[in-house]
Amino acid sequence: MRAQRDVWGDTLVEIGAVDPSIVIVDGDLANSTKADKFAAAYPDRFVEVGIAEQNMVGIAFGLTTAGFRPWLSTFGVFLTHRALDPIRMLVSQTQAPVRVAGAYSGLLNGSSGKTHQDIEDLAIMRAMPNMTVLAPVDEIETAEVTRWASQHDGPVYVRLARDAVRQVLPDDYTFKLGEVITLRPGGVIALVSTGAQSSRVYEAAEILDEIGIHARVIHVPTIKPLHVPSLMEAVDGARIVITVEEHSIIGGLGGLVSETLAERFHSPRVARMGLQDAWSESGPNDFLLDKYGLSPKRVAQLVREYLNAPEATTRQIVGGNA
Amino acid sequence: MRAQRDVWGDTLVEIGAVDPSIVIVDGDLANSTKADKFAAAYPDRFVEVGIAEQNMVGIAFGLTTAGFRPWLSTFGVFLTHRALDPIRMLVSQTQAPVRVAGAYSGLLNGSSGKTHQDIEDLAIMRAMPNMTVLAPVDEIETAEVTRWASQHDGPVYVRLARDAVRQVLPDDYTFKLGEVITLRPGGVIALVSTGAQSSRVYEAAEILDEIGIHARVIHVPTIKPLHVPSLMEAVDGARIVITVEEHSIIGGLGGLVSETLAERFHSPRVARMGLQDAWSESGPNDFLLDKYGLSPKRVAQLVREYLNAPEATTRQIVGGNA
Amino acid sequence: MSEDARRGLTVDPDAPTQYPELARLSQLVRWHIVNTVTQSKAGHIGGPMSMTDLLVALYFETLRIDPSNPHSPDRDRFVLSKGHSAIGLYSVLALRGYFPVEELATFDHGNSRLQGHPDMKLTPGVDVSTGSLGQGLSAGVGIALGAKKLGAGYRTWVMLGDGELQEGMIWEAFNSASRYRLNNLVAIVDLNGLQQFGWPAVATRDRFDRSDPWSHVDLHAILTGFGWNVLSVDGHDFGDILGAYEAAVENASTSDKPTVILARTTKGHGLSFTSGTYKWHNGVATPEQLEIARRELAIEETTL
Amino acid sequence: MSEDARRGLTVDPDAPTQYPELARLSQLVRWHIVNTVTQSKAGHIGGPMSMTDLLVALYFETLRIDPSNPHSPDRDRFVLSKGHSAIGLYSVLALRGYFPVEELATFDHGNSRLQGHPDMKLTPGVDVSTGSLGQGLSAGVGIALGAKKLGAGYRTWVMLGDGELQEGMIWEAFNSASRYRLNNLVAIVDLNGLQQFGWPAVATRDRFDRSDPWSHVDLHAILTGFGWNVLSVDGHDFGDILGAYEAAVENASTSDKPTVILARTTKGHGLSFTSGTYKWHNGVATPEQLEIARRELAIEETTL
Ligand SMILES: Cc1ncc(C[n+]2csc(CCOP(=O)(O)OP(=O)(O)O)c2C)c(N)n1
Ligand SMILES: Cc1ncc(C[n+]2csc(CCOP(=O)(O)OP(=O)(O)O)c2C)c(N)n1
Ligand SMILES: [Mg+2]
Ligand SMILES: [Mg+2]
Repeated sequence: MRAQRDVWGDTLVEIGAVDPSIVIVDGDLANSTKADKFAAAYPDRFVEVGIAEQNMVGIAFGLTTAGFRPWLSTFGVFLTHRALDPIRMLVSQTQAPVRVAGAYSGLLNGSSGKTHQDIEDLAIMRAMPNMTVLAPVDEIETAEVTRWASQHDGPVYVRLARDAVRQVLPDDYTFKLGEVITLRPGGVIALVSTGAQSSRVYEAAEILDEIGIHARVIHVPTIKPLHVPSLMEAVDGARIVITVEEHSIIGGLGGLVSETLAERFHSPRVARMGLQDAWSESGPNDFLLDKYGLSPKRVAQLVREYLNAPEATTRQIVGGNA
Repeated sequence: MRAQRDVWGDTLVEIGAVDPSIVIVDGDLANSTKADKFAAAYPDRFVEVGIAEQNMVGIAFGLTTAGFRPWLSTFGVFLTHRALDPIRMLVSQTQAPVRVAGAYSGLLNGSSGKTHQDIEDLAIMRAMPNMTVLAPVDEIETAEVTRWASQHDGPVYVRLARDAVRQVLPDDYTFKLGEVITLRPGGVIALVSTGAQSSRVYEAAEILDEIGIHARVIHVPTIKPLHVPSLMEAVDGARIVITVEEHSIIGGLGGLVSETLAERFHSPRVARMGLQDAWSESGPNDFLLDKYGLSPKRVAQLVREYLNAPEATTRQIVGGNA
Repeated sequence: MSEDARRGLTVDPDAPTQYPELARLSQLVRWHIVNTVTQSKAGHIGGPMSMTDLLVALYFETLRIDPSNPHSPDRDRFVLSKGHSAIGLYSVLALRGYFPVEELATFDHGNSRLQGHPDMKLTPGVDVSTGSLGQGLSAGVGIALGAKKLGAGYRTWVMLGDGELQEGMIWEAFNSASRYRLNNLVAIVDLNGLQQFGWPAVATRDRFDRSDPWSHVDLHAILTGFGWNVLSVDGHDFGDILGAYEAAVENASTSDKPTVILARTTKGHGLSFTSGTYKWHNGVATPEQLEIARRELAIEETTL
Repeated sequence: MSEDARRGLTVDPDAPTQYPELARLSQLVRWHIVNTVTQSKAGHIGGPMSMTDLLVALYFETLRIDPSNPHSPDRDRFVLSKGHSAIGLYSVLALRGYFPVEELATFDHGNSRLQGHPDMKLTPGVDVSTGSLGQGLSAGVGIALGAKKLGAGYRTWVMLGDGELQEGMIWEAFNSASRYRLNNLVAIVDLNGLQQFGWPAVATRDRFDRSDPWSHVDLHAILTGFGWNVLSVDGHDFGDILGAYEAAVENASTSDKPTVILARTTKGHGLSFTSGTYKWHNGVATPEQLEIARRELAIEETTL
């Protein structure tokens, strides 16, 4: 089990050896994101910008005009918030091949707490035209997606976790843009997840199995553009679809699946699990996953509770402070 | 018919006379947003920050600690993008009573083009915990919402159009947080809209009427927090729900309605109309509304097309560049 | 140019200028600015007109460009960071031969190549899309850094507004440019002393006069402190301007500092009714004002 | 303090100091920093320790505060803009009496009032939530401006990191503060010459040494140019520090400029193994290192 950040850093070192257009533009966090591996290997293609995320994006854009294809290296939360306007104008609107790496996404970022926990990145980046939005699950897919994005000729956002999760994809897996992946087939309950959380949901399904609830597990690595028939096929026959994400239940994977299914006749009902439209806090990974309902055990429990009383958990107010 | 910006400016002048805590923090655009009316009336409570949207938010936050309740004045697009990180940390996470006025929202901003057209604000602000997100339709509601937000003790985002739309609410209308408003009752087709677009959708329904299609029109001024029973009641009996917004079809009103309905059994199907996940351009208001399917005539036409062949218009790829 | 057309010129038309052709080009550019915005009923006036002389000098004397080959990898790059002044750039590009002058009439119309703010994907000659203020210098830093990494000889020029300098991102870029020793980068600041609204000269009373946005600081000292080579010029004096452009180019061979040119200008320069007021940041001229413009800029009836 | 405990102190413990109590408080604070982070297995070390002396002087000598009344409207305000140094602030607040020292042990645990970055809604004594770098000075400007508007006498102090100064938003705030003549605002820059990763001293080889992030610019000239009253001090010399704080306070009655104190410090100051390296920006000490810390900081076994 290798941490996503290590896989990202190592893969870029590999790619950098054969593709001289790859550069990394860093925001004083290379030793966290593991861009430092690339910096050590190719000091000439590593651009340190310091703590200036907007400037990072502008410089990366400028480098694309000279034929370079930069990756950005900083905590994703600062790119998707602090640097959103430059990403919008200089990357999305120009379709520049800047790769936005959303490092340390979600809740698990080494106890930094809510200022650093990006639980809105998928909602934000998904709403931006021209953006490809990807969220790999394990080390195999992280390497694949890093390779795919490195050669893609347009803007890409890649959601990356800090740490490792249990591998759920085969060693010879090939990433296909837009396709969803059924990690566990069958069953009338479909658990749909994305990014590293898909691995924890896979484990949740194993727990549910033990108490006689068989759930299929569908992993959505491409938040945008989604190949809809691929999702529809994966949920075919399911009576209930439950999305689970290390992200707000608003606008992210749950939003994508709701929008897609609501558009069709006779779709299964969708329940959304994830951060309940509230900020989280500092704490060790296990604490956070448990408290916020994302550990395998808690996912299994929440799914079970939901199946027992779907109406009870259906929201009356959307948004916390009415 | 008064322009939304004038109503906002005039209403704040009224409120400022009785509430000394109201200040406006401007980003060099008071003569566009019409905060200049307030500046003229209360120069001591008008803080010009210049072209520095992040700083505007920080200063507004600081002023709340001294008991002031600031409104921000600049083009909404720069607040929801350029200043998103300060809004997140210093407003949403602290629950400071800063009112973010998203001026010149949507497509219609006097030919500035795509850098200025905020077609993602609802998606972005809706994903942020603690945010109240409002989008008034006409001059009556704009005044009401400005009054409501001015006394609200937490973060608020208000989407404001630049220009005027036909009045659709009664003169004695009172804004109620979370409640949707049925502008036209009855019919199995429910057109759901928000902000100024609701007025154009009302006109679209009149056009549809002429060709024998009766559609109800539901206006959603509160994007968050939504009082769900109020929406469910409004769509009760509808066989198809069509959301229409001057916003991307991803994550905004369409996202809210899809998420809400997909969560329930036997919900009507949802179609989403609005910006098709693509940037727009410069041009006169009428040109833009026509080209991007938001003028009353074009909405009527698109609704009709959809009703004739719902499957044909259902997306196979979500996100433009697969 | 008829005697009559000259009447109303604020600057004595007989005053000697060493650059009569540039001066005439500037008049044409200013005419296209005010006329196009007026016909299109949208757009900016003051900012485009304050930078006109700077752009005319740059595009007609200094930049190594070929309008018939707008994507040539060797070309010098230009970034209009103050993107709201697009019509000024479009007018210069048209006169320089990037596209027909007639196309200016499509400015701000729907389906046009000439957007309200510059779009590099649509307009020949536009190197960087702008519109959200404050981003152009970072783009310029990246472009200039790219040249260094490739060993390419092109230079990068960035036009900034003085109001725009309030954006923090500009200061991030000022810092990066000197750190990376980008002597192939030149920033020009259009110091017209006004922005869109700004600060009234007397804080408590708005009498339509404005204080200079940088009156409380010493920009020259600041930029010198940031490790830039700082030049100050009169932005309406072609001799001064061209001297600074040459000095900036020379600087690249003698120093490793980027150059910034602080160009003192007048907002709305060149027309009596737009000059020196923030009220004409944007606006649409009346038919009478358009007539005055025609006279003051010595434009024949037949010019568009 | 036993003889034995003194062994390993980098600074001669018998060296005369005019401020033995402050010096001792700083040792305790530094101990709580390294010990708490080590127990919690997460958090920052270098930045909290470089600012320790500055904070101790501020909280124990200068700020007009009452720990038993942390929301008093008259209190001086403090903003830790470099929010990642939270544990340093928490340690000072605990010793100053805002909450029990024992509570430090909950740092970075779940359900704690002591978050990884300061949270004004949770921690008594924390005036502003921070964590995303670059925002604290703007908040400080708003707070100080609020005081001016109310005619309130409190002062606002903001602690910035030198890496943090790379954020453009800081420069937006520098600009606003002098424009609004906020002589009731004091910024302290913890100039420890290091950030989290930064630039290697030799660009092409990363030998774990680093160049000062501001070596290519003249910060003093820049800030003077921005209209601030600029003071330079040794950030580990209490005499220097308190002198600057007094000067900053006095400045408010003699000038209308805000004051910035450029405090030269050493990252990780006070411990042999953390001092002067970017590698200890964050990190968790080994049991052996913790023992060294105990000795070097002269901490009795019984202190936590
Ligand atoms: C980020 C951002 N904020 C606000 C605006 C709106 N705006 C356009 S022009 C302008 C004033 C610019 O002043 P200055 O830079 O001095 O330009 P000039 O005087 O040359 O027109 C403003 C506030 C914008 N385009 N981008
Ligand atoms: C906007 C933002 N970008 C990046 C970070 C991650 N980060 C935390 S501390 C740090 C280095 C700070 O350096 P400096 O300001 O010099 O602090 P000090 O040396 O005092 O620790 C970085 C990059 C952050 N917290 N916020
Ligand atoms: Mg100006
Ligand atoms: Mg530092």
